[in-house]
Amino acid sequence: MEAKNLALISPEGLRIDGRKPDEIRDIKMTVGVLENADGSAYVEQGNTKVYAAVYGPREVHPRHLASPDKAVIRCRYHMTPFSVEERKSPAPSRREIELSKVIREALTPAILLEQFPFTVIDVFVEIINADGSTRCASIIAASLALASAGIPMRDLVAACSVGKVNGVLVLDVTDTEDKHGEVDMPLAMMPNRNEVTLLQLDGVLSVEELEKAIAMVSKACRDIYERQKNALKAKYLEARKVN
Amino acid sequence: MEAKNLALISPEGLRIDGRKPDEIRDIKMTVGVLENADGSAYVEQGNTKVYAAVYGPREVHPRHLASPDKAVIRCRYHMTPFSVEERKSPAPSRREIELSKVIREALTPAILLEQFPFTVIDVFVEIINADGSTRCASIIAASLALASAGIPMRDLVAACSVGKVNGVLVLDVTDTEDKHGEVDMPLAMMPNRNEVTLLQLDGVLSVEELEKAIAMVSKACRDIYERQKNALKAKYLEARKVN
Amino acid sequence: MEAKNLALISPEGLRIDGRKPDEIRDIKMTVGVLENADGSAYVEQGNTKVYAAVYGPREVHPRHLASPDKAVIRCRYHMTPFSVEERKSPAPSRREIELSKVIREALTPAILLEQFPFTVIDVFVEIINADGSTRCASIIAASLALASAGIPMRDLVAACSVGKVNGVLVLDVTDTEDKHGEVDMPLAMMPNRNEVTLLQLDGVLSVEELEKAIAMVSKACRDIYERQKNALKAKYLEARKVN
Amino acid sequence: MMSKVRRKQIMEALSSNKRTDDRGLEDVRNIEIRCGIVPNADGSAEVRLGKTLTIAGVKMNIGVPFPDTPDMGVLIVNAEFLPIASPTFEPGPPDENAIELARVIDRGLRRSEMVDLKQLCIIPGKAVWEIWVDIHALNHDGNLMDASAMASVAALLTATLPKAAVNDKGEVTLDKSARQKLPIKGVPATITVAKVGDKLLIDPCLDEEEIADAFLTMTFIGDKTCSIQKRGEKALSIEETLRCVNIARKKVEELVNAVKEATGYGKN
Amino acid sequence: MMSKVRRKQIMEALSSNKRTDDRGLEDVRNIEIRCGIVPNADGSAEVRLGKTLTIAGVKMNIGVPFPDTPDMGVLIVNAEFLPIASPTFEPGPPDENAIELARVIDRGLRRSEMVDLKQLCIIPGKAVWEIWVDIHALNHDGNLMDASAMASVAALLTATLPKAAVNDKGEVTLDKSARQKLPIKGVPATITVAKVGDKLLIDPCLDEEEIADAFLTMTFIGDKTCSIQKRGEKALSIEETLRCVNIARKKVEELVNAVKEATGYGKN
Amino acid sequence: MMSKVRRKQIMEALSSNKRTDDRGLEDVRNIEIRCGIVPNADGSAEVRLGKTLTIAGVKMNIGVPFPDTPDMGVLIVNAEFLPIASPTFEPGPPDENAIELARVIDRGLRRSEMVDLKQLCIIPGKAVWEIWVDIHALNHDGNLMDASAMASVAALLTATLPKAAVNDKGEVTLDKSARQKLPIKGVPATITVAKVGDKLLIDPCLDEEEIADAFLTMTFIGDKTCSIQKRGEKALSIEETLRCVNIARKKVEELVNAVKEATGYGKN
Repeated sequence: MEAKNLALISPEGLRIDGRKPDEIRDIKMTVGVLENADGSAYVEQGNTKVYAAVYGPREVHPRHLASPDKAVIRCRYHMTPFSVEERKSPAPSRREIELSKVIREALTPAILLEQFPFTVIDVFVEIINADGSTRCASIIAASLALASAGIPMRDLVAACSVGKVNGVLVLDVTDTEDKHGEVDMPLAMMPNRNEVTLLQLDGVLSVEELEKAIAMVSKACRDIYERQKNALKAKYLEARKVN
Repeated sequence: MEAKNLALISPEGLRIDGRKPDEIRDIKMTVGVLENADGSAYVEQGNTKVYAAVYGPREVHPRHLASPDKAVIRCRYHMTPFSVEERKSPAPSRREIELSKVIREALTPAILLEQFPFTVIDVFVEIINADGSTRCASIIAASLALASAGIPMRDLVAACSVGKVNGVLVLDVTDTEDKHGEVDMPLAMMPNRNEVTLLQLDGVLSVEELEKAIAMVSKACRDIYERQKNALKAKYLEARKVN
Repeated sequence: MEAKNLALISPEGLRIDGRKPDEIRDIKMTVGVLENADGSAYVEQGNTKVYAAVYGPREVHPRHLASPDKAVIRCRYHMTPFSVEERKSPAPSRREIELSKVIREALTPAILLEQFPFTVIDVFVEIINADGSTRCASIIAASLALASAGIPMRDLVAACSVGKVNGVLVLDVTDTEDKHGEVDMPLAMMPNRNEVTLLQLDGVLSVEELEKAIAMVSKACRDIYERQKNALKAKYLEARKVN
Repeated sequence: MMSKVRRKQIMEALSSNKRTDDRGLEDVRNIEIRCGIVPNADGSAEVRLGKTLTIAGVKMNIGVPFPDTPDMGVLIVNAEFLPIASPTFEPGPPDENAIELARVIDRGLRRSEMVDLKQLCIIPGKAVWEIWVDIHALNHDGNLMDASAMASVAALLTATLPKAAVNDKGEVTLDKSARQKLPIKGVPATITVAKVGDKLLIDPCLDEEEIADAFLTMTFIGDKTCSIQKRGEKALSIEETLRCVNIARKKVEELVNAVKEATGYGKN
Repeated sequence: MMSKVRRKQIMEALSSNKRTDDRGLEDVRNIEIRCGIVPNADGSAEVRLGKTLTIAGVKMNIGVPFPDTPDMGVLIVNAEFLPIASPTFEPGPPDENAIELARVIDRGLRRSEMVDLKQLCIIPGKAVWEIWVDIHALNHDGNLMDASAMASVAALLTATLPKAAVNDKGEVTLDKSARQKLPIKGVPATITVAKVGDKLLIDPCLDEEEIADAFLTMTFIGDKTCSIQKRGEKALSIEETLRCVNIARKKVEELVNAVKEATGYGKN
Repeated sequence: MMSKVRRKQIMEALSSNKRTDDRGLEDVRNIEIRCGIVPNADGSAEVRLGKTLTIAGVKMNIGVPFPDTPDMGVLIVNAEFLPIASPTFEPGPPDENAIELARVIDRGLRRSEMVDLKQLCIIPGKAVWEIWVDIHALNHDGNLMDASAMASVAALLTATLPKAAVNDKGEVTLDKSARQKLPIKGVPATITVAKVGDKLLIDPCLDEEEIADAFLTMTFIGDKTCSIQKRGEKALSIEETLRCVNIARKKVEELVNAVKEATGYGKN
């Protein structure tokens, strides 16, 4: 919680892992990794590693949870006990329950729910290793899983975090930067529509810094968006090769 | 649990808070304080402060809990974590589960349940501050909430506790008197019918003392009963003024 | 967990309680001890004491658990808090959940489930005192309870454990032998069909020892089987006397 | 659910002050108490009251006293209504009925001062004996309350605990070879009176319980009440309430003697 | 569920920048704050925001610090959406909405550094003050978030704690006669802006919440944001997001003053 | 639910001792083991067995030994069958299948004495290493048992722990720069044989599991069995049981070698 006066930015203006402030970590995106799911993806962003799977649209149990107007989305963000520094209990924590909610709300605006009344779409996210920005990686992966499940979408949802460390705004915050920095602010958006679907600020920013941070992270989202499209294209081409 | 030989009765025969043995604390009763509920009341008896709300008669979920003959009553007595000396967990304790049951059974005989088959009447009681006799204050408040919800009743239910401290029978026991005294005995009744709907004894009494205590506390219930009727009348007059 | 080099076999080749290696403890079996159940039995094997009750075939709640082809079997193996050395919580432990499953699977092959579609058969086992081989005593008792409930069966299920202590194979393992010995291996079977319905090995055995142990324990099961039949016969005669 | 025929039988019998099993209104069913049946428990008793069967086990361990009673042992009562005992009982944590039963029995044991908790203090504020009384219903044919109270009392009367001492380092040591009985100050009795129609009766069987209006459960120590609990969905007049107390009072000696007989308490 | 008529009323009012209760888009409902209403709490406040009623209570005890902040007190926020407050609330552990509310308020309190947690350290790494803020909704007519945040802030501003000291043996002792206020560094304000149709409005009532597309909840300390949470099933354009921030910013002073007024904070 | 056509295909293939994916009865599906994929874990391995995917992570911390084994480290195995892995898995605490799997793997690891728990004692009776093995299913296409056992063994073989020492004050200190491997005494293998119709086969895929009568899961250390679990709703004859043991025994070396290969165990 406390800024520990750790040097998170070197005299050369570089971060602990050598990145420039506006540089995101390497991302690896693989679509279609879990055969039982209707859609799935694996995302590795630095040491943050996430599986996402989509089941549905499918029947709802119990029935009274269904809606006659549209599909219901359920989302479960879950961390494996070994994904964090101290083993965590596998039972959902308050943090996981909150993140499940905001991730669901980050995805919902992108999905054409009206096309699937009386059904449920389940989104499961499993954090295999956590090194900061896990909710953003989860949204990236879940968005790919939804698209690969063939669920019609207004746009893909891209996500990235922006932080403030040693007074400098930085993209794609790591665990160390989160713990010892001043600010962590994840944002998700539909880049093609310029619409924000998730925004959380945890730390102090002036309104001017906030505007700058939003501009910076939305640019990063556009970059990630292109990579998401490429990952889907790669899967599509591979599928064509196989068939 | 132990009588600590604390002087709970002064040489003048008065109690720690200056009351005479057969004197109850000031009571403030306000009806209709929570707008969402079908009926509600706030009761302040000394430092014991209680909200009660009634929702219903309304549909039961799940359906198999309904009865074809009569309304089902559910009751939830709950203490806020900050209402007691040591913060308590908000999850229902065994004590709260028992009190929910005996309060429900204290109210049930007064309600004309047969008039509302297939429905449920929910009674929620929230203890904001606990200074003894909370179950009695809860019954007073819940009874007002039921009446103000327009639920037909055989009679109002009044309630009061009687204790024994330093060998003396006293009315309307405080937390200190409960902890350091010898006996706590709450009683609820329908004064107009002279019928007991709750009686719990916690402490040693001879049969003769028991008879005396019942006589004493049922007199106090009649007094509280008048105040309950006045509180309802006040609400009714106020409602007429507004409309 | 550790073999403590305790002398579990005397120089004369006898066990701590004086039994020979291939000797089982005294067993007392009583059928029809709990009047509410459709079938019940009490089994006392040394200091291991077990009640079993069967309710059913009866309606399933919730309905979707029912099967159109056959009865569903549910089983609950439960230990009273005072049945073991250190008081255990009454909530089901992981061990009790596993044993409930394997006991259910030990009984299922013996029951003609197809005769009771859409129903459930509930088997409840309560350990009153645990001194080793509780799952075997549970199966013996549950099997008697099923038969006395009039549920058609392919065969009774008999059960016994075999262990290895100080290098010697022994039948009907006690708590002390389980804790300080090398191996505990419970086995259940339908003796008349020569079929195994439960087998668990906990400890190291060569394949040759394993074969020997299975031969030894299946012989013991046949012995127990005869006693089960006698206990049922005794109940039947008693019932005839009464009516 | 009970049939109308059965209900009518019960009411007809009651109208001539009889029960369907030929008991009078103030007769208890046959009582069988078996003590010491659980070798792993520090005390145990199984009580059969007619067809009602319940078991109580006592386990003791060294614990920490409550902050407001640093010089007293701790007594905890827990009850489980297992699905083995009745087609209407469900698995899961104790419901309101099981919790109420445990708490009523707890208050009876505590307020009767049956066990002298002061003698169970080992190091004031630090170490005391913790007594767990666990009640398990095995067959429910009515009046689990009185049967379970009796089983608890019998289990406590026959319970033994190791001798505890404090060594040089201030640690508690146990001498398991020198087991002794609990310090007992008296034997309480718990009696439930049921109101069925306009009759008051004791030791109701399950069918009587189902059609009863209300119950008054009372614990007596000697000729004094130390715990009362009114239960049930209907009211009792004040006069009926006092009548319940007097009916129960007359049965105390009989029940206390039954427990003394079975446990051998007071014999030497 | 809201009727179509009601929905139409709301939308029509909004089309002329009005609310159905005659408020403007950027008007807060009537605020009533009552402090100190819970004698057993170390601090308490009840906030009425229109018909929304919520209560916050503060309890403090000596606890152990988190390993990564050994020299800081601990702050824990918990919220319960009780069935007393709304026909749609269910009994049981907090659901995702109650958990989100507690965590958003927690971040606002923590990041605003309202309470100087460093001053709540008693023995570094061993003993610190643990502050529990419990929020209970009593009547839900919309915007529980801002009402609960205000109640939490007011309860903390009026809370007092005993003087703690460390004796010779290194034990913590409390002087309950010498109660003092919490060390406060500033007063934050939490403001939610709702998007309904194409309008942005503050302090939504329940009916407005039900038809809103999205919400932006912001906590400010002075003129800086220290916590933001976008909520709701629809999106906000980037331009709308920034507009929300600017709408909220203008209300900070008003809300901070209301709390200062009610608590007397800063008066002496 | 499986279609009748699919069931028929499987049974027809089996009748000529083949599987629908062309495997023989005693052939294991393709095995892929990736170790060290979880930087935050002390050891980790992902195992792909055909389309079945499961991951095991090892975390270690200083804990207190069990009273009856004061000089031994503690090993705890937990398994979660996540809804991500199968349309039939539900969220919530582990069900009987997940619990059984964890306990069977636990017994196999413990009884094989794979990890020398005696070397994990730091201060007898006070401080020992506690090893948590967490298993998470990611895609369930049958035989989660063998895949998870293999992942657990591979994770333990590649796990490292900091050097623990005891300082002057009797406190445990950790040197995180000097990580070392766990003390390993041998490599066990877990093999499940399924009975489908009258055939015995190994490494069943999901469709085969669904129509199987029974399973025998065995763990071997060298040529000895150290754990057996019969599973499934039907019986096995004694002769079949012994045949299962002999089938499994023949596969031990192949599976042990696959794990050694992937982990580099025994290379130096």
